[in-house]
Amino acid sequence: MKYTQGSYIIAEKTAIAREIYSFTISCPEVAQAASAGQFVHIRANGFTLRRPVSICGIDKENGTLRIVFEVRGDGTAEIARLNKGDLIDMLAPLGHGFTIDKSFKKAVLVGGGIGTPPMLSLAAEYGSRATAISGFRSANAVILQDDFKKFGAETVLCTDDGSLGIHGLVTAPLEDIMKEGGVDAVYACGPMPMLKGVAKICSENGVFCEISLEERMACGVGACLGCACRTKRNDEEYFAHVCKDGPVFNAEEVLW
Amino acid sequence: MKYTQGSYIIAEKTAIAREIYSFTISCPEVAQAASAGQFVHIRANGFTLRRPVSICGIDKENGTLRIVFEVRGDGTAEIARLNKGDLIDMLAPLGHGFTIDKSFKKAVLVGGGIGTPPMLSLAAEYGSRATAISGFRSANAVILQDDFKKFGAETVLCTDDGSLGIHGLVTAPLEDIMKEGGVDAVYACGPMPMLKGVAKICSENGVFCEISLEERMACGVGACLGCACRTKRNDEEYFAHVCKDGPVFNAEEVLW
Amino acid sequence: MADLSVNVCGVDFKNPIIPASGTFGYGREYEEMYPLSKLGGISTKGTTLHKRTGNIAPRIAETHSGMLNSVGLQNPGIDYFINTELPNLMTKGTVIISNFAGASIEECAEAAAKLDETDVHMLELNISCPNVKQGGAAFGTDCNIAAQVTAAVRKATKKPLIVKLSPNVTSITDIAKSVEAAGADAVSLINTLLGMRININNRRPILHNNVGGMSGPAVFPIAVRMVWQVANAVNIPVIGMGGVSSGRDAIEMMMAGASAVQVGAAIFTDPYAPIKIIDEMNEWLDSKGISSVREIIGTVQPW
Amino acid sequence: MADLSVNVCGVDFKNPIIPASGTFGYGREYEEMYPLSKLGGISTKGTTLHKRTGNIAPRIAETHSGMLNSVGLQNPGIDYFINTELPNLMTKGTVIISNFAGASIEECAEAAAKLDETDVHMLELNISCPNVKQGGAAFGTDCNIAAQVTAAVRKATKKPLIVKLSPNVTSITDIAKSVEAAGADAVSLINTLLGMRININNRRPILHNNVGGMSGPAVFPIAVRMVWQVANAVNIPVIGMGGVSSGRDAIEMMMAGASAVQVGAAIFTDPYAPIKIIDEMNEWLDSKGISSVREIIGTVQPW
Ligand SMILES: Cc1cc2nc3c(=O)[nH]c(=O)nc-3n(C[C@H](O)[C@H](O)[C@H](O)COP(=O)(O)OP(=O)(O)OC[C@H]3O[C@@H](n4cnc5c(N)ncnc54)[C@H](O)[C@@H]3O)c2cc1C
Ligand SMILES: Cc1cc2nc3c(=O)[nH]c(=O)nc-3n(C[C@H](O)[C@H](O)[C@H](O)COP(=O)(O)OP(=O)(O)OC[C@H]3O[C@@H](n4cnc5c(N)ncnc54)[C@H](O)[C@@H]3O)c2cc1C
Ligand SMILES: Cc1cc2nc3c(=O)[nH]c(=O)nc-3n(C[C@H](O)[C@H](O)[C@H](O)COP(=O)(O)O)c2cc1C
Ligand SMILES: Cc1cc2nc3c(=O)[nH]c(=O)nc-3n(C[C@H](O)[C@H](O)[C@H](O)COP(=O)(O)O)c2cc1C
Ligand code: FES
Ligand code: FES
Repeated sequence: MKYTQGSYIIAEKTAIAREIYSFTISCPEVAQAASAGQFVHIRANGFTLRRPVSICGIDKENGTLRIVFEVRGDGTAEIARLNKGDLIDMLAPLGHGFTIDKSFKKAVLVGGGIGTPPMLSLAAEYGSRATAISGFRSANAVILQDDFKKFGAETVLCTDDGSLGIHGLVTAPLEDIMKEGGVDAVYACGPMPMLKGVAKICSENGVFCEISLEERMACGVGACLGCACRTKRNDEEYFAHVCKDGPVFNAEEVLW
Repeated sequence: MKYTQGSYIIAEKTAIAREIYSFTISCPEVAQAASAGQFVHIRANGFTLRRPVSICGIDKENGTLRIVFEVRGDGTAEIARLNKGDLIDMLAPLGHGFTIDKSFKKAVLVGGGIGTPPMLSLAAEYGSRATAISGFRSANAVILQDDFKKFGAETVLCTDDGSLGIHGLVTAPLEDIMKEGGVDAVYACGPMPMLKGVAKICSENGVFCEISLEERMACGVGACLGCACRTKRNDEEYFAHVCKDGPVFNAEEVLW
Repeated sequence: MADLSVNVCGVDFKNPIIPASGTFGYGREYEEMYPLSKLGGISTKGTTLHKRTGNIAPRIAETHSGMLNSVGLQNPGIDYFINTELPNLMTKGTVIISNFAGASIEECAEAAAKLDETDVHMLELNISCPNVKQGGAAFGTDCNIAAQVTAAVRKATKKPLIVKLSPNVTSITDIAKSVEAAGADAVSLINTLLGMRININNRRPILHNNVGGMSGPAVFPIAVRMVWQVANAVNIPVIGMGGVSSGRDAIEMMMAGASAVQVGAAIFTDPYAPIKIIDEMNEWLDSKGISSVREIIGTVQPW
Repeated sequence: MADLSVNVCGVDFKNPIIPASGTFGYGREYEEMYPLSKLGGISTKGTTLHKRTGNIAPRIAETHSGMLNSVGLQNPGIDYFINTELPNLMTKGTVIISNFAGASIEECAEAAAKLDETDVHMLELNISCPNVKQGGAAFGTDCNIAAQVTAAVRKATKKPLIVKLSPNVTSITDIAKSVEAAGADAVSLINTLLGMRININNRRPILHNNVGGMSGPAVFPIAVRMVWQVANAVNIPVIGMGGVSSGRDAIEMMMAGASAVQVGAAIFTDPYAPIKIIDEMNEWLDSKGISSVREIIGTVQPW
């Protein structure tokens, strides 16, 4: 099985910040097939299009996936209405995840806002070799810091308004870590300006960098060509598709 | 207040037959204004049009209305998903109810299938002066017979397949009662062929007859002119509207 | 509290929300629920020179996020409207737009002439109702005929004249330009889209008229597109409608180019829809610090 | 188990359900979930003579009970399709319909000539795209141009030729009759309806192309109406589509006059939609004791 569609039981639901929910979903088959950086495509009752949400945690032993999402509009509000014990309709696991190299000694995971959850699935892989830099608007939007620590990752917290952690953008601590050297890979997910900034720092430092992109999707599997994103391959412009060729791309490939 | 729209608590929900539900709704204002033969217009979540359902019982003291409805399609299925304690969105009470004359000594209430519920609200008015003739497809579709008895009404039960009560249509016992004489009024609700038959018997016997009609509705209040029904008034053809001029019409007015 | 007032063809509306013709009758039924003075205006049920009984029922069908109707312009005739309904409506403290139609150019002009002698604020010529067999559809789907009927009506009245367009055309901008050239003071759009549903159990169309006009949230994207195209093609105000069911929808319609917004089918889902939409628009404008709704009209920036 | 097989233009389909062009790619992505042999046929993603990169993103927007797309016919070009995708598809045990388009009559004819040399079962000419040579107006909105492109393509191929019609026209029956006269073996309809959505927060159209094609359950009543009108206007088979999302919808479309049914947007809501629709049709026919789906085609009885 590569991916499948089914209805799965929500084993756990928690509100981890204002309008941000964490679901643990019991889906052994899907958990077995999933890898960090992939996403699930969730049907919201009453809506034509599914909602893509990154995988935040994979527990192959217990057969569960974890997702963390924010209520942004009507579709995510509808999904947030689901409760523990309810069935959630998912098409999953989808897309092309992160390149994980067990030989990497130092991986930096950069998450911005609701781009932080997929970074946690990488912390599960890299443990204490990971440094998670997370940026949020404000103290009350901060999520997942304890979860990173549980995996042994070092955490660096930034807020736009300085209400918690470093006052400012994630790029500042990233540059500091780069200066220290020894970074094998940087992974990032978050708003476009942040990704662009991270990519630039990595390229200047010659460090391997993968980023997870967002685009509006219909099919989620590569059939409709809806989620186009401009990339270059072999120096030629290529309209890649976020759902199938991504959501994870090598930062060098992306045409900003 | 003539009618209003609001969300009201469902105080009681019971399944009284296969796919037939009874809701008791706590809506003091509406119950106060309601009269037998009127209907409520219910919003089904996710649908553009409301669903009209007759008032089956009015308890002005406790401030409740009772409705009984069958799941016929997607809208009624959605309404049936509501549970005790949930809010139900109603525009009510609507339409023009039955003419109730306390001086009537003998009233016959003829209900066919899911047309039976509005007859119960008349049994509440006429008590032991009422005879309720009810017809159903089969024994397992029979509803409300005990409720009629509670109000002191005599009950005559018919089934199409003879699986309970009289084998045959409601018109046979109605003719028998007519022969006995002394009937002041006949009220009926049910499928068109039944209503036509009842109206014919009443006209032949010169007995006052009111029937409750159904038509597809949009507004429910008389504004959209959607629920037209051909009637005659002062010997002229007149397109009346079931939601405002009805649902109750004098049988003589209706152009079949 | 943002300023919601708009001005269309010199007529002041306290807010841009107007129940659409045919969905609000003459206001009597909704006045039981709220004062009509809360509304920007009311577009009355379409009237015709002569009384019409309309189509045989069923006239209503439900569709995904929408509905079909085939009322067929049932109305008591223009004299009844002018003598019995209009005087009452004129006391309600809201702009009254008289929607009317006709089976011929002469009928339309004659109706307009009668309305011209009343106090009604604006006229809305419906050249698009798909239900009328005698030419109702034809007026709105041919540029020349649309222009002819507009010109004839223009001659018959000095009141602000809105021409209401049909979406069932290849190029709604061509029709809009034709009626503008023929003297329309404004255009309103969209009327309903022609649709059909079949009861598969008895193999009969659900509507006795076989086909009917579709409206409701389902048609909203088509309406926004047409309002945007027309607003960019003509120099007269555009009144937008079609599937508006929230304050955000109304804002979107105005950004597309509408100076005011009519609300139809949403009233059937929620009779308070026009009032809620007004409140939601106000809240949204306040939350963005926009002081007047007029500032958003036509402000969408195409890519 | 009712007989679901149908025959369109001499081609046998084991059942009438066909994923619609552009919503199913070349089948590869859905083959991960179910064997393509379960499907009546597949209409492949529209191909053009030359490779096209398509429009800039965003290309997708959601609407009430529907969606907009502005993919812009992204495709790797007809040679890639013929050499790389088609041979694989031809082994799947289902009818393959090659959907194609062009920016000029010559391009369409040339593409058809290339497809004529393959094993593909049927050709579906999409005339909804703009004709760059003749002023950019879509082929599908003018009877003469629609007839011209159909005639040119007809000359280039002996394979069964389906012409796919646009709903964005005043009279779809006129277009259907024109392409029938010009040699089409069948028509399919409807393509998407032009719509627009605006992000009110940044005042930008959601789609980078500003406007896009609407599809999904919202458009179903319009599609049923058009299929019914066209089926009554032409003597060639009609393939119906537009908003079909259940077995009952497919039955309704066939009663309106469709000999087969394509399913598009519903696949995005539920990737198993085509399979479920086939099952539901079968169950419904069985429950009514109808032995063959062919018995219901065009059986709606107008009032
Ligand atoms: C690969 C991928 C992974 C994602 N992972 C997460 C995650 O882990 N947690 C999380 O909270 N969010 C995530 N998102 C964003 C999430 O998909 C959107 O917030 C969500 O689709 C918004 O839906 P809505 O109905 O609330 O908003 P609406 O604005 O009402 O949605 C309307 C339409 O636009 C689409 N849309 C709106 N915003 C986005 C967006 N940012 N990206 C893609 N489509 C959008 C919706 O899917 C829908 O089709 C991810 C997006 C992608 C593409
Ligand atoms: C005045 C009145 C009183 C009624 N009282 C009752 C009652 O007490 N109990 C009860 O079970 N049913 C009653 N009905 C019938 C009930 O309204 C329909 O069964 C219901 O609307 C079907 O909705 P649906 O979504 O299940 O069916 P669908 O077929 O999916 O509905 C599609 C559309 O058709 C309309 N529609 C379908 N059938 C009818 C019908 N028979 N009458 C009017 N509209 C219809 C729906 O309202 C909706 O707009 C009454 C109808 C009217 C007009
Ligand atoms: C039941 C009904 C009756 C209508 N009658 C008229 C009419 O008489 N004249 C007219 O110009 N439009 C009429 N319309 C069209 C509406 O005014 C409006 O253009 C259309 O419904 C689209 O708006 P909506 O989607 O908000 O309903 C009618 C619509 C409905 C639903
Ligand atoms: C994402 C997408 C891409 C499409 N691409 C094509 C295409 O390449 N060629 C074509 O003829 N139709 C194309 N269509 C139109 C569909 O084939 C179909 O006509 C339309 O979507 C209506 O059906 P539906 O409502 O079931 O989706 C596309 C539709 C969608 C949603
Ligand atoms: S969403 Fe369909 S190709 Fe990506
Ligand atoms: S439903 Fe609108 S007039 Fe009766």
